[in-house]
Amino acid sequence: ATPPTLAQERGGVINVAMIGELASLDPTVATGDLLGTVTQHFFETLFTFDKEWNVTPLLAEKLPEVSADGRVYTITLRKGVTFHDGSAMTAKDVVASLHRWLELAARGKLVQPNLAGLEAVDDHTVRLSLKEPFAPLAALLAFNNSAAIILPAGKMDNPLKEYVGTGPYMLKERKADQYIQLVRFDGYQAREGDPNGFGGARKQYLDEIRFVPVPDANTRVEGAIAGQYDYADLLPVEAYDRLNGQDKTEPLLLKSFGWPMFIMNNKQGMMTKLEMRKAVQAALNADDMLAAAFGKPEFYTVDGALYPEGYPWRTDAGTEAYNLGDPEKAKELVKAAGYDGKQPIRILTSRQYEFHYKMAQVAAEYLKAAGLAIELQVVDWATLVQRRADPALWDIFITHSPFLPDPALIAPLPATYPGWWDNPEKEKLLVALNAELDQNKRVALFTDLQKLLYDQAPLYKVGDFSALSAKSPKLKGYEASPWPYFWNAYLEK
Amino acid sequence: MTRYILQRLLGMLAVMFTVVTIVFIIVRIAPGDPAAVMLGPDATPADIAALRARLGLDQPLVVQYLFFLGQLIKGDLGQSIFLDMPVTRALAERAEPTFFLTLFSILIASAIALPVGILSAYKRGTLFDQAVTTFAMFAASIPSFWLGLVLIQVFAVRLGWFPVAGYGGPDASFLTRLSHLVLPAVALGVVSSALITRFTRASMLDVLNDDYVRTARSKGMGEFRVVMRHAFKNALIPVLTVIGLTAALLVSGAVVTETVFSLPGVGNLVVSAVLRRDYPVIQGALLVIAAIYVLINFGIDMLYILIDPRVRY
Amino acid sequence: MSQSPSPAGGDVLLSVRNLSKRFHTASGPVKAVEDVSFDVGRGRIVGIVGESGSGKTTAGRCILRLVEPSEGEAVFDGVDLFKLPERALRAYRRRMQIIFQDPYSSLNPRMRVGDIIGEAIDTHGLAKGAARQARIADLLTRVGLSPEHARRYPHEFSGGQRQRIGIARALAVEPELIVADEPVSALDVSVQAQVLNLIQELQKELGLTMLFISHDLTVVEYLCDDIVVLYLGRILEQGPSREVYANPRHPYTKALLSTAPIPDPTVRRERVILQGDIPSPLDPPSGCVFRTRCPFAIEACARAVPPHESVSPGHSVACIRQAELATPATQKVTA
Amino acid sequence: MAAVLSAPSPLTATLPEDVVLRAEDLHTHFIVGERAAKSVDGVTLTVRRGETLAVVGESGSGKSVTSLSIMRLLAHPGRIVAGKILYRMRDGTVVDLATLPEKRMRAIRGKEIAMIFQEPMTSLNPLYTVGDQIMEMIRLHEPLSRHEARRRARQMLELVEIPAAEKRLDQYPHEMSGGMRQRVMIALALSCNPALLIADEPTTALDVTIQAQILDLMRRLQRDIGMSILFITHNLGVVAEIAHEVAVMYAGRVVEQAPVEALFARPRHPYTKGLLACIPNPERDRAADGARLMLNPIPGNVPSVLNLPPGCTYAPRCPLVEPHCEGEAPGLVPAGPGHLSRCFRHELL
Amino acid sequence: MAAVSITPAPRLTTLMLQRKTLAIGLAVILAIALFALLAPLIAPYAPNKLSIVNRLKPPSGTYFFGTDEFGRDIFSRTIYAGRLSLTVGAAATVFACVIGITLGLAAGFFRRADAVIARIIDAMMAFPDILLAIALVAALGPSLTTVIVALGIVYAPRLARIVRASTLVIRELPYVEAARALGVPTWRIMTRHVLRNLVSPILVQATFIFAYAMLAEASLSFLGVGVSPEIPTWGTMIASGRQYVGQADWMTIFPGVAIILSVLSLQLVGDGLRDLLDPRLRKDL
Ligand SMILES: Nc1ncnc2c1ncn2[C@@H]1O[C@H](COP(=O)(O)OP(=O)(O)OP(=O)(O)O)[C@@H](O)[C@H]1O
Ligand SMILES: Nc1ncnc2c1ncn2[C@@H]1O[C@H](COP(=O)(O)OP(=O)(O)OP(=O)(O)O)[C@@H](O)[C@H]1O
Ligand SMILES: [Mg+2]
Ligand SMILES: [Mg+2]
Repeated sequence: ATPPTLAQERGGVINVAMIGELASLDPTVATGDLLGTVTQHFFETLFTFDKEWNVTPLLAEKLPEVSADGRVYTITLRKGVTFHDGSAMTAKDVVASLHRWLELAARGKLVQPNLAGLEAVDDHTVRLSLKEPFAPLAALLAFNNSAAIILPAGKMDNPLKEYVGTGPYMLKERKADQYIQLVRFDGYQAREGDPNGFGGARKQYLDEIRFVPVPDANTRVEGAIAGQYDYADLLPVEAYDRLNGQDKTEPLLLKSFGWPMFIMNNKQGMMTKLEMRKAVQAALNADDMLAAAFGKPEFYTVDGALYPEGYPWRTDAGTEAYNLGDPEKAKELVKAAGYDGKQPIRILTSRQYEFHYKMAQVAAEYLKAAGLAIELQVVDWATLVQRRADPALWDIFITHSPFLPDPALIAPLPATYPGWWDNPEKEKLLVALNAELDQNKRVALFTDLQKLLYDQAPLYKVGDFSALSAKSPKLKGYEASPWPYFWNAYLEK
Repeated sequence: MTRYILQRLLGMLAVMFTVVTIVFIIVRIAPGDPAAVMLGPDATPADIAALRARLGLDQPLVVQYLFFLGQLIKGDLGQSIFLDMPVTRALAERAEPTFFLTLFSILIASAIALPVGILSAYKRGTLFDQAVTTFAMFAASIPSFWLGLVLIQVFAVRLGWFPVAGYGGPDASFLTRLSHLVLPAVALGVVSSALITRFTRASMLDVLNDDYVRTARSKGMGEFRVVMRHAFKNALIPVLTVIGLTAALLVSGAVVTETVFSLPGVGNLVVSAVLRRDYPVIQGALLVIAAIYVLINFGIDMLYILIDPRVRY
Repeated sequence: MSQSPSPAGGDVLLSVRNLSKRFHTASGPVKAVEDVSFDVGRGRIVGIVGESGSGKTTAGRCILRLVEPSEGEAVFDGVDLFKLPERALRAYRRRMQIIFQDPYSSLNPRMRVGDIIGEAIDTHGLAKGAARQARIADLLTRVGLSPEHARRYPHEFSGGQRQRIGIARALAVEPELIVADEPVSALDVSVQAQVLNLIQELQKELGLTMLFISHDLTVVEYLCDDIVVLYLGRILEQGPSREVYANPRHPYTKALLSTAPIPDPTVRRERVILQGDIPSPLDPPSGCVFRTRCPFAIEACARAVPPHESVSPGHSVACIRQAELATPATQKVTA
Repeated sequence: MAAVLSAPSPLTATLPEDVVLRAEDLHTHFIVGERAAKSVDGVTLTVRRGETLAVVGESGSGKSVTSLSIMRLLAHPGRIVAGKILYRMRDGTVVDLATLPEKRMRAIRGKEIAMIFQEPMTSLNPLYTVGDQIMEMIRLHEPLSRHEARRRARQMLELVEIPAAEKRLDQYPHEMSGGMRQRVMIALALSCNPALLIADEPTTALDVTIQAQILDLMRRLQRDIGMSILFITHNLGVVAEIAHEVAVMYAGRVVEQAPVEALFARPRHPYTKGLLACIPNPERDRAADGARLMLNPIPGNVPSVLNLPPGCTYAPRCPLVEPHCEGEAPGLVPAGPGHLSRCFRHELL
Repeated sequence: MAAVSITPAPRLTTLMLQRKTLAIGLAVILAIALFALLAPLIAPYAPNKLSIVNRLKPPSGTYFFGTDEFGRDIFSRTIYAGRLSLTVGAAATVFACVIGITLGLAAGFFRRADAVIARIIDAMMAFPDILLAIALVAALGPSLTTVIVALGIVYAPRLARIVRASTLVIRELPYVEAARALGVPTWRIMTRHVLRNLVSPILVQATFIFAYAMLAEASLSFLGVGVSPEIPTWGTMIASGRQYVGQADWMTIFPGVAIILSVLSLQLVGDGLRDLLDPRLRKDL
């Protein structure tokens, strides 16, 4: 659905209001949607996702050829891809980059133990072999944070000193707390054909893209209304009515964008007790939390399943434990856990995502009603990410995730993720899920996993929510996405 | 005069030294190991031990203090934890908006406060005077962040006269950047004009009762000249002090205002640093801002030389 | 070395010897009082006169140890006050008191008159309860106020009345010596006379000894038995007041007496109008401190501080030319 | 309320040729809230050409307010509420200063009537050189260039016997002593050659020896220049030295005006008499054996201007008081050649 | 010179009521304090009572000031927030007074202490108030108590400076000298003669510090570096209402007005007291 060529204008600069500042610009080492959103413009991966969330090639010529036993991946690279420093991308760069990813990236580390070999077959072919089959590998390689980005072999220090990627835009200047300035990379070789989600052709209409950190959600709204930002990310849904009918901006609703969750500390503290986790599960009222966080019902769905309707992974297994809002039952469980009613349960949350904070506040009231002493720790997102790594510092933290194409990508499932859900039964299911290549069997495995999740309550899924953003009516060619990207977008004069 | 300058200079250095000491103490009263706090929870014990050694935290307090002084003299304020750059650079990069914001606020505040204060003192007891006094007190009661919110709503969102937030992009011209400062400067300026107005009024009242003002009148001089030439110039001396003080206080207002207007200035940096537990940045900002305050005061002391012959002597 | 004469009468209550006081200020040491020696006979009123800044107040405060003297001694009833430790001094505080010039700032505005006087009584544990009240009432009556005034605050009184309260406070501890620092200078003439009368009555009645500081020569002449003339911290002339007034020997004393305005248009005096201003005590002239304004100064005056020479019993002068200049200053001419 | 301004000619007729200034029944009040401080409550006084009128009175008797009323420089709540201040300008016309428009008043201040104040330390602006301050005055009233004004300023400093006048012009007030500043004030006041100089306690803050210098200077200047002086003081000694005529004030009123010798020889008001008796006088106050005699103070205190007694304000303290003194206020009546007294019983004195 | 007199206690109350602004200021701040004190009786709802269905309701008969995003009653919260805001302000002021008076008196009386204290006062004043408070809170760890302590420390030097300056003046006054001449012990001179005469300037200054401390607390809370955001103070209320500006303005307007009213009335009181008690400025009236 490419708009008529005539209307596509080359040139222009857009300001994108993002929700905060980034601690680092290395999407391999760190995770986070914000990081992925920004860096995907200048760092690219071998694969990416299309509109239907299927893995599709990006720097790779085509999808990998997988051996019948599912253990050997042969990846053919595109020819003529150059880095921002002018050098050509070769298999050598890819191998080095993938090694870096396997060592440093949280998602890479999932694969690392399973790795049997990684080598360049020729200048444009890379072969990766596994000890055991691993179904989600291609999806992992397609991800934009904790991402397997391809860097020039000589320029991959940790931390990164230079930001040399292959993307359609390149980093020109970064002023902390002020802006990240990207300019068009003229040596970019787009894929043939039409754009398709993150895949397909990436067109470079805009001269410049500026990501401006605007941590205050309200300022993002006001800035959008005033026309200062061409795109404003993740706005409070309450602003929808205000954005409607403005001449300098328009609301952009992304239905079933993702799901907020309360992650419990399974490693240290009170929440390691199953009864406590079950108590939280029993106490929370998802309706209220969602209503408080997202306002009108059209912005959220009260749903306990890990995938919304329409996804092949959808199942209701275990969800009878969801959205109970039953303080009495919770109290009993709390009592059973031997909790003294005094030891503070620390809920770590951030205001950068205002809905996290609001859900935290509602949850706090429900949990108090269940007899827990709640201590809300409100920090900025960067701090939260830092702190959650230390099991001594928190009991519950709040985060959210988009609906990911493969359950293997769901961040909190592996035991390495802060929360440390480390359960032999789960590990077994997860390994099986990853190793299984048959889709039907995988769905069955996932159903068991979801049921186990509700039994063990390592985390609490709050529901599904829609995301609100705003964009200038002049900004065309933009496709709504959980990680907004601005290649293919252009400004109407 | 040299004596005066020397005296002030020594005084300034003494205060500076105490400021440094206080900052040193503030950082030490933070509970827990400063190195651990500085490095954040991700740090390994080895990292922490290394930093402790680098900062000399394993040394006795006196040695630590001397080390801290030594680093300062070298102009080293440490390394930001979050921003991955030296604190000095982080501060320098953010100096411009804060500097101009402060400057404009002071100009706005003075432009309002001086004439109004003078007139209100001159017409003391009248309705005008009462109105001014009440208004000044009212203005001083408005939280600057609240006023900022109101100004954004009215002038940026509804009327669209000024940008809502930020400090312009990479190629923003100086003028564009300044246009970002108008609303915050007004928000700060109005609030601080209250203080200056009241002070100008009080100072003028003092001076207007002085004998030499009566002498000037007894010469047959017109009122305007009496007030401007004989009263205002004399009243200016304490007023200048307050303007200087306000300039420094504005930095504190800037902390709030910059946050409201998302201005990438020192104030914003401090708030983010607190939220990110970036202690070296907090420490550095405290030091630099206090130093600026001390310098401004010193500058005003030096200005006195121009205005007041008594100190020249 | 200055040789100070004893006052006529012999019984010396206070003997000040070589008192010096230097204040250390930002612009250098101020020589407020330099090498001052004089005696105060029991029951006598000694006047200290001098222009502003001559060190009158400082001398008085030093004697009472309200500022620490730099040098010298003050022998009070046989004991050198300057050598007493703070503790021992407290016993002597009872025996010496001070009255101030400013009737407004010398009374604590937040205290009732009764408490102001009562504090003096309490500090030395002189009376309690009813006896204390009676004593306050008595003191108030004695200074010409009424006992009901004890309940009032200082601001409810006029300047003269306040001065009376100050006097009552000083008298409350039954002192032997009172240093009165310009007690009437701030008062209107009509009230000044009332207070002067009161001081005299009390002095007679209680046998008080007084150091009366003033710059009003007429008042000093009227009230004082002896007079000490200070200039830039030094004594230039001292002696029994009738003697000094009748026969001033120092050019400064002469000038002072000749220029003091007399409320009688028929008196025409030969005036000695001094040129210039008093030099700064930061940097006083060498030798005789008065020489820069003295019409009779010669070179020798700059060389050494002139010694005190006795010119008649109890009357001494610090001027090397006093003998050649001896002429009476005041001549009455009827217009 | 203020008197209606009459045409100049009838005013001229009311003022004898030798009189420069005549205040007639002047009332100046300070109105604070509902209360009026009657600081000047019927002052009548006369300054003759080329003479010095000393106004003497105790603190608060209204001397300064009288002089400020004449200059129309009253501080905020102060207002002339009644009375006339007739002034003969150098060109012979007589004006009523009480009602003169401010603009014309400005031309009179400094040029016709100049004033010096009690506090030499604070009466000069510390931020300008004395030369600037004198030149400012000169150029305000005369069309002189800076250079000419400076020359005149120097001459004025020389006139008041300031040594090294040229250098002093460029000095600031704080670099001078009190006596020197008072000389500068006099130079400033005389720099436009005023016909009348009002001096409000110009020597009170000074030491006796300096006071003598200044009095001497003023006396000589008056003789040489021939201006009239209204000299305010509370010191009867100073009055005796400088005045031709004396007006005695008490509680906002002039109670007696007379030539100086007459007043001291035979005061015709009990207050004046009381004042003179208060001042220690060695001859009078010593018994034959040298023992001190008591002084004769005036009993009681000066009444508050907020609450003046009805009738004669001196009645509560007066030894001659009669019942009717407390009911009716006496007028200022002749009591001898050139002698006026505000007492019903002045003949008894 | 004649205006040295200081009004004694008995007439003070009458005089205070005579001054319109002072009386108004006093009435308003007392009313606010009363509301805060009686919050449980007055507030129609519990301050933290969620009622998601009633979220973001505009002011009405049921919700006088409307509701917030959790359906909590802004009116009740404003009243309860007043408790905390006033407590923080008052406690910080008391704390500042205790430190400030002690330091100021010590500096004014003991030369040797003065050298150090005066220096510290100057240096402390070099830090902008909010910035210093932020740093202190950051160092001590954010909590209600630390905010109070931090603000107390921030404002203590202002008071100390005034107390020190006045002490230096008063200790040279003749009536203190008279007490010394009588042999009155130093500590009694400090309390009876000096401190007692400092009551008015301290009272005036304390009133202003109270006002500033409340503003500062609001700023800290607004920035999210002070009182924890779920504790309702006026500052935290504005902070959370901020994103509803233009949509649910009542969330920011009412707490904002509450701050302005309290600070204004405190300033009116301070100003009025100064007029009343400070003889030097009194002559202007
Ligand atoms: N505390 C002080 N510090 C510095 N200098 C002082 C101090 N007290 C007095 N002096 C100086 O000492 C000198 C003598 O002062 P003192 O007050 O004794 O004079 P005085 O004769 O009482 O004058 P006055 O008539 O004005 O009361 C003056 O030059 C004065 O400036
Ligand atoms: N600005 C004013 N407001 C109110 N009352 C005033 C004002 N100025 C003067 N007064 C009152 O007017 C009365 C006369 O004051 P004035 O200054 O004329 O006295 P004075 O005779 O000059 O006394 P002094 O010898 O003390 O200078 C005093 O009682 C004084 O309180
Ligand atoms: Mg003295
Ligand atoms: Mg006067």
